[in-house]
Amino acid sequence: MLRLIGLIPLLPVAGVVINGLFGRRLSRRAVGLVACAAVGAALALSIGAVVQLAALPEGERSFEVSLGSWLPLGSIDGREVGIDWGFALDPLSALLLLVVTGVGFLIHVYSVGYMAHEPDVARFFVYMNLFMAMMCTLVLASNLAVLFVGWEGVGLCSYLLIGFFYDRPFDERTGLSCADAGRKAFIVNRIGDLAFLIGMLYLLLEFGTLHIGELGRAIGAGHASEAFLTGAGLLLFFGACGKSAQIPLYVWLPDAMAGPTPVSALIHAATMVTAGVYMVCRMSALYSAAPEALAVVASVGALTALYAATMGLTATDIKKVLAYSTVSQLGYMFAAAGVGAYTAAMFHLMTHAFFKALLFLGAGSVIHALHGEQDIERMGGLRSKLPRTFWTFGTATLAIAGIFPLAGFFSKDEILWSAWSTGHRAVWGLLLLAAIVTAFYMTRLAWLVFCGEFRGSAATWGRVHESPASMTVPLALLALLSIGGGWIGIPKVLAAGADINVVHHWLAPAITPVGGAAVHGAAQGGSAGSAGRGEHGAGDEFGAGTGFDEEGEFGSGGASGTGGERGAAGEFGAEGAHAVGAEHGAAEELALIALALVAAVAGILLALAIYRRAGVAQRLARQSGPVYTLLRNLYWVDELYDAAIVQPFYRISRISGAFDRWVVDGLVNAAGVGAEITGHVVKLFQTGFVRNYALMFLLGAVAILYYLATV
Amino acid sequence: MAFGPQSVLAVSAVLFALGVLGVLLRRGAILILMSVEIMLNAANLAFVSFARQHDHAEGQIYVFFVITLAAAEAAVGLAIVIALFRLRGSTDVDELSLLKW
Amino acid sequence: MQTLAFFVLTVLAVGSAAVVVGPWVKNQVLCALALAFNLVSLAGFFFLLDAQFIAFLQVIVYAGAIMVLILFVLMLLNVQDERRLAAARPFQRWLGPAAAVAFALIVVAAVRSGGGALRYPQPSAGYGTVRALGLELFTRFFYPFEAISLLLVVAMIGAVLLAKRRL
Amino acid sequence: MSDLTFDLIGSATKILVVVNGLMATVAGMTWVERRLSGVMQFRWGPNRVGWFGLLQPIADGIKFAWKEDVTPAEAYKPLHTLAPALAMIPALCAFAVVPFGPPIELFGRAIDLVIVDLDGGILFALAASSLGVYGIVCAGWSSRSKYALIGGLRSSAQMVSYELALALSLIGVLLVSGTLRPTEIVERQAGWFWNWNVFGGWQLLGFLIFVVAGYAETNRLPFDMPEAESELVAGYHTEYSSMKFSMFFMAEYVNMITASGLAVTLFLGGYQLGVPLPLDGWPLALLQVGAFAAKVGLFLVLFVWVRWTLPRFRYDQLMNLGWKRLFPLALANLMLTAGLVAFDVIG
Repeated sequence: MLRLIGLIPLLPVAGVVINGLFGRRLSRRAVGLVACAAVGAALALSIGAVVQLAALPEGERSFEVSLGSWLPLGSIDGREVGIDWGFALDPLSALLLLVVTGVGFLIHVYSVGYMAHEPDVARFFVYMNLFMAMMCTLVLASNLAVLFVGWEGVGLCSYLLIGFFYDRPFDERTGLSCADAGRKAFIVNRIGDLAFLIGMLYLLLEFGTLHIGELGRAIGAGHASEAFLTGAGLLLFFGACGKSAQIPLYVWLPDAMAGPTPVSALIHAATMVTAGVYMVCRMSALYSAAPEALAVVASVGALTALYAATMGLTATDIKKVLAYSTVSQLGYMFAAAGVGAYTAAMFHLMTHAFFKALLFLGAGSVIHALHGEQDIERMGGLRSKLPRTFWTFGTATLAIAGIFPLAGFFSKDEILWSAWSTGHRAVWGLLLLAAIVTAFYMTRLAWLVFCGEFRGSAATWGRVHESPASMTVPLALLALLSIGGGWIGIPKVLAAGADINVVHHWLAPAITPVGGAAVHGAAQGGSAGSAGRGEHGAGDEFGAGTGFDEEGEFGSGGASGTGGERGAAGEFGAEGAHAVGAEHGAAEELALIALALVAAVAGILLALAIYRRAGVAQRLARQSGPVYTLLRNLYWVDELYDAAIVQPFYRISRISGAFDRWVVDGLVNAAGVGAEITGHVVKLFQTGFVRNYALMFLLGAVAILYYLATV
Repeated sequence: MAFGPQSVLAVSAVLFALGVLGVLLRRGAILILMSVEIMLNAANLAFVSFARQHDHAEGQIYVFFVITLAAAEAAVGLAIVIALFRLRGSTDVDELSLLKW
Repeated sequence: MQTLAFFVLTVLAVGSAAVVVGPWVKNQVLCALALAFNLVSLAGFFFLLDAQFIAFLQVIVYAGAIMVLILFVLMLLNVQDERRLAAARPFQRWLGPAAAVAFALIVVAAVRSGGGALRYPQPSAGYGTVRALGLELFTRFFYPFEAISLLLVVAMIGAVLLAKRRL
Repeated sequence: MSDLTFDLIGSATKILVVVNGLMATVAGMTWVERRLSGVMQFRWGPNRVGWFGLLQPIADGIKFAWKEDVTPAEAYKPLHTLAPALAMIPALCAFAVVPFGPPIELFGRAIDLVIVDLDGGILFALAASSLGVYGIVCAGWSSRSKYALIGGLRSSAQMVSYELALALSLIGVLLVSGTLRPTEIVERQAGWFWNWNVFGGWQLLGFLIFVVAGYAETNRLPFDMPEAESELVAGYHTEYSSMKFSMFFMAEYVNMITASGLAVTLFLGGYQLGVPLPLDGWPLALLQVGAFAAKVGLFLVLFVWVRWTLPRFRYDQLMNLGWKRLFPLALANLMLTAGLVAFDVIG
């Protein structure tokens, strides 16, 4: 099975081919069946592969296949450079692969129900399958070039799917149609992708390879200057900002909600938007070697987390609320990666995939039930009508708010802890605030939708109905995942000292922590960083200590490409303060956990307090005055971009357009006229009598023949 | 002038010239086609003569191809003539001077 | 012996060709028959040049198929005799023949001055037999052979498309 | 005397013998045909002239010779006169490559009983038979009569169409025996009759196709479109009379004989007996010539039989049969044979 990973991206392509060619002739159910089967097969194959991977001893849990050379680039300053069409499966990609195919499969099943009343389903599923294929390519890519293919591919699919209802209007505030939304997403992503491409090419020129593993080794060997690495890292990160909707390129994601809800769930919540985070973790070797870049990542992430969350406060479109929440959660992940806790980032990525997909699907179910109504101002009290949706949605809400013991709790808490313990207190603060806000607006959302009085028309109320099984079953499954999904990452302190944090042991080999030190350092939430510091000398002891706990494992695991001897150094650094460090860290961590919980609960209660009784919210809005309008209009960022970038661009375009029309076309026309004049002369030869032509022909032939015979 | 490469080539040249004359002087489309056939055959003759002269089969192979080609050409040409005749009720090429300015 | 045959064939070939070409024969069917005769006499030439296979091919394909086809069309369309040469473009009348003659003369002169062999060498064993040609055709000339077969198919389709009233 | 003169004399005699033999057979055939048709239709047929009307052909010949030779005023004279010859000559030529007996000893020299033993004999036969159409076409065109013209048209189309199937069905045999020289083809079928190509060479299908196509090539029923008397009075020879007509008549029969000869040579072991006998020299040779004659005769009878049994095809049916049935079948046969040869099953 491991050898077959090349097939994983191809299986969905089969679905694409079948539905793409015969979709119009197949029945709706057949189309759905094909699509789900394709993805299901991919899922099965992935599970098989990952199981086999897990069976391998921890050291060599990395498998690569090359489907042959793709871009033989010749030699770049002396080195023979060629890019293979290579796939790699290692713990990191395995995790995301499972998430992608698993969630993807559930969402496909869900879509069968959701799209039941929509026009050309075939096209929809073709795009969806194509997306799955591209996403799998992205995840499995063993070198940046292939990753970029997937990267662009998912971008394309996202564009296609956002604009799926290309003929429908979307946003009355900005007056976008769905097609516009798609275009917006595409263009904004292009900006990021360009940066990504440039960064990629820089790496290629510097190291003569794009293979991620080799890059890691090359960087670890310390050939490249830190400045260069920082630059490359930032470029790549800018690309990630585009794909994962971070400041300043987040604007497309809210509008991406123009797509059908399953799409929002799959692409704009669970998988594609997390590609950026994945990329950063994948390139951990690079980022760990470039602290400045990492700092930028962290700060951007943290800022986005809070910023987007605040915008979520006032949005009234159910899906937009979720969109902002997605942006902010992505901010969380970047923040985690930024403080060096890549594992935490991936962990949160996974749990987030579960509960955010669940939230979207729940929202979809609501919209489905209300026949396309998306404005929460016209919802309410749906709980009685949609019990299943309510319960699952509720679960997800608690999960994202970070209530113990749901998935969100563990991952979020871990991020907070890593931020704190690595000394990024500011990041920690922002994230904590974001957590409160998150809890608040999620509760608001849930309440406005499911509780209180129904604010829509009675007619609608009459027609509300619970969704079919094909939708509710995935909901249920995802609910289970968002409850239990976090238990694979239970921190030590809560496990009474027992080390049952599966995620870390799993991911460790694929991660290069900051300073390349003790791989398992991340076990206690990003203390990897501090362990690294321990090695640098200026370390705070509990980090080093906790880092030390894992040294033994690291020594045996021995999977880090680079940090061998440094790990040892870390060990020495940790030696002394080991005993004190452990429980000191534990106590502090417990305190932080409690704090996070309190924050979440506070947010929830506050929301309830405000929205339980009607009118309170409105009064609040009136009193807060400018703040409210600011939020309501999303800080006028769209308008800002429009004025600062789009309009000038249009003006330039008009000028160059004029140039083209008068100068370029002028030349062309001149050529045309010239040809015409010549034609008027030459046409005299064309008598229309075949035999004259033959005669001319013959004369020419005779002339040539004479020439040949004489000369 | 005895039987030999030169004389045979001369004959083929004469035949070719005759074919050309036909193309130039004849007006019936089919006749022109036939004249073209004559030209092709003159070429064939030259080919075969060369093949014989150099004792090599290639020339004959080319003749083989030319004959096949001629078959194709005749088929299409005649089809065109038929279509033409349906259209204009005659095969006189001088009446087909539509394609001029 | 050969020379005699050669001269006879030459006379026949050129004569029949002249009938086909000469504007003085107005009857197209006659011309077609003359052409058929010309082709057969060329087959005779090929025989003289030890190219048996080609000779047979010439008769079968040219005389047996192509000319029959042409005759068929002539009779089918039942075309009337060709009208006199239009006086519209006189230069066609003298320039054409002049050029043609010049052509022939140049070639003959070139051949003469080229000073090629006056006699054919003794042919090697099995020269011009079906086997010899077959071997060449299916080894060295395999792809041209396939190409030409493709050409035939295309021509066939084209002919059907062109000649059919309604498809 | 020198080889050359001997060869000249030899060929001359052979030609003489063969042509006379053919003519005699033709004469015989006319009688056989009429008698047989009589038998099939419960009537006597010619039985006055001579014993069982055996002299009938001669009587006919005389009658033809004495008839007035009418040429239509509108006809194009030269061709009109030439046409019968054009029809006759290829028919005779085609037979030149058919070996009617084994090589024999004569005056201490080996003589093979075939007029010319060409390397591409089969091709020659095909070429000659393909020329046969000109006679008919010329006749049809030169008599300036719509019946004749249509007859000529039909025969030209028909010939071209059926030559395809004919040639293709031959190729099977050529593949099996790996040569185009008729004598060799016959030699390879020596021994027991299961060595004959039709059995040993798995050429049964090819054989059938060849026979059917042969009927079409010789314009015999059920394919006698060119002279379908019910539609075109007498087709291409409507405007002919007296000896000219009789020449067409003979040409048709000679064609039949040639076709039969070819069929026998290619598929039924030519002059081979089909049973190895402990004989050699003259007696064997005579026997074998006899065998050849017998086989050909069998075919001729078959011709007659078919003619008086089957109704005439409609023209479109004829074309459909030729292009849509025989042609693909022949191709299939060719493929099959090629495969078998390639895998050394045969040949």
